[in-house]
Amino acid sequence: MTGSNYQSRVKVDVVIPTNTRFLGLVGSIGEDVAREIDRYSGDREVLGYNLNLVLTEAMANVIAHGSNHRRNGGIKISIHVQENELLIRVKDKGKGFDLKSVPPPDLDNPTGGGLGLFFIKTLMDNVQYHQAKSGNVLEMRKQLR
Amino acid sequence: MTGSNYQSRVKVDVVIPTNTRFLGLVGSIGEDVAREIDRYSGDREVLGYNLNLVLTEAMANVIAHGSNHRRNGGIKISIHVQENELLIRVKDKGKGFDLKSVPPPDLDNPTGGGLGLFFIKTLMDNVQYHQAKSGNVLEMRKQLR
Amino acid sequence: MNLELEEIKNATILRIKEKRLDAHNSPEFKDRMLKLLENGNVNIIIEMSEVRFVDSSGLGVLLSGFKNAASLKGGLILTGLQSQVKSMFELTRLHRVFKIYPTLEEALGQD
Amino acid sequence: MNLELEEIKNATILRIKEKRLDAHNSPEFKDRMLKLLENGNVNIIIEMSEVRFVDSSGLGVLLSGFKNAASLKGGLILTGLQSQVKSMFELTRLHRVFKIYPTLEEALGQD
Ligand SMILES: Nc1ncnc2c1ncn2[C@@H]1O[C@H](COP(=O)(O)OP(=O)(O)O)[C@@H](O)[C@H]1O
Ligand SMILES: Nc1ncnc2c1ncn2[C@@H]1O[C@H](COP(=O)(O)OP(=O)(O)O)[C@@H](O)[C@H]1O
Repeated sequence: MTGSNYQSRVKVDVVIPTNTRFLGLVGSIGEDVAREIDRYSGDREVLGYNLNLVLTEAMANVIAHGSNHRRNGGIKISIHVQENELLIRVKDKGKGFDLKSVPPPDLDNPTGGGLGLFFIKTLMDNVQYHQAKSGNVLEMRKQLR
Repeated sequence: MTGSNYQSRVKVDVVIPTNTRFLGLVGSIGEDVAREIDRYSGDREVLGYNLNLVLTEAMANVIAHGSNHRRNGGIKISIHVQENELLIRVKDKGKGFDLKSVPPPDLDNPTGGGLGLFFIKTLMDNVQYHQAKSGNVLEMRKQLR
Repeated sequence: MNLELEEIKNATILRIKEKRLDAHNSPEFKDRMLKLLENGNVNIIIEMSEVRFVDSSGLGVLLSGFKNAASLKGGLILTGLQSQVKSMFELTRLHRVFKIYPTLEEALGQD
Repeated sequence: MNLELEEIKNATILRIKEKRLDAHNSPEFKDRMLKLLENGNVNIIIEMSEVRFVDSSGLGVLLSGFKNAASLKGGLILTGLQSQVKSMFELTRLHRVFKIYPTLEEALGQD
């Protein structure tokens, strides 16, 4: 880890109540971060929209499927701009699910459902979901180049 | 702490490199947070500008006066929307200073200097600076009503 | 949710005066569209030039409005999509389902 | 830093094409103003309608430009301040130091 690499790292951790009212706030923060990433060769406005979208979809899924109403400590989101990669983590305390077994939506016969994970998988380079007793986490990575 | 109070809390922690390039990012995050505060009777755009400003001034002071170049871990900022109050913390690892002994600027004979802490003290309701071996922290509070 | 309604000859224009159409406001948007359809306004033109951002639930609600209007022998068309919003329709291929016109004027000309 | 220069009769218009004038770009802004003054352009009109945000270092640099221009028997005037930016001048009472005109047209009329 050299000084100059270190210099370009940004980390944002957010906790919001388990409420759709705050989706826009975290989405906007994602857009702000995208605008500041200096070493991205693509369109920064498009990257901003896409981060806004994957953050929104991941949080909406936590609210719809991943909440534990007895033990509600809000939603934890982290956005980490590393050397060559952007890492977004969204935690949940629900019963979890198997990311790999969720079928892709049938885009030729659209029902309007199942598009959230489709966007996340399409717009990010690597998506993993880790389950643990202490909590689950959706990890979404995007290469920066 | 009742459920409904709890529901409205938002916390954002940011780490940026010790570089003025990132002032705008954190300022924008402050504006985003201000727009989402539901229980604020004043003008939310004005609050947004003011949070942007006090964050910018505090970070610029860390870069100018509060950095330790041997042990540079970036600048840590936290924005905490609590029940009745907004709390902003900006940490530094410099030699610290005595907030109370900084004289107010002479606005009748302006030199352009000393306006940063003037803005911070004028726009926030309560400002404290705590020094410790482990690091110093500037705490700025604003009542929400 | 801020929506503006305008009745014109043979159609109702529904203007979305929000920057986002997402999981927060799409349930209310769905209700408002259902009420319109129930009241016999089955030809709906959605004007969304102020909308900067649409998520999957927003797309889902627009699709269900489209299907409901069609089942009542009506129609639902979209106008004023910002370019990034349009990309979401292309990515999901929903641009092949909806009739999409750049502006309200063009939509009215074609209606 | 994005600045646009225009020479007109008896003055130089300096347009700040940035959303922020802060500790990040104000040192460069100061240098550019000093160069202008050194080259004999001592009457400067700063047009800042695109500037959404000014911090204490931005105010400080504008003040030093004003003082330097005055010491060279010139002048520095400001136009196009957004309302929140104007508030910063009022809070620091710097609005009593600078000549501030709402628009460039008005500044030119008064020049
Ligand atoms: N955080 C989560 N916890 C539990 N289940 C989840 C979570 N995220 C997604 N899922 C599951 O994956 C499915 C597909 O999610 P998604 O593509 O976002 O579409 P939708 O939410 O519209 O069904 C959901 O229906 C749900 O069963
Ligand atoms: N984080 C800090 N660490 C050490 N000194 C500080 C810090 N913040 C402010 N100061 C001191 O307070 C003084 C006044 O700060 P400020 O009002 O922002 O104006 P300026 O930075 O233009 O001098 C500074 O000159 C500096 O001596």
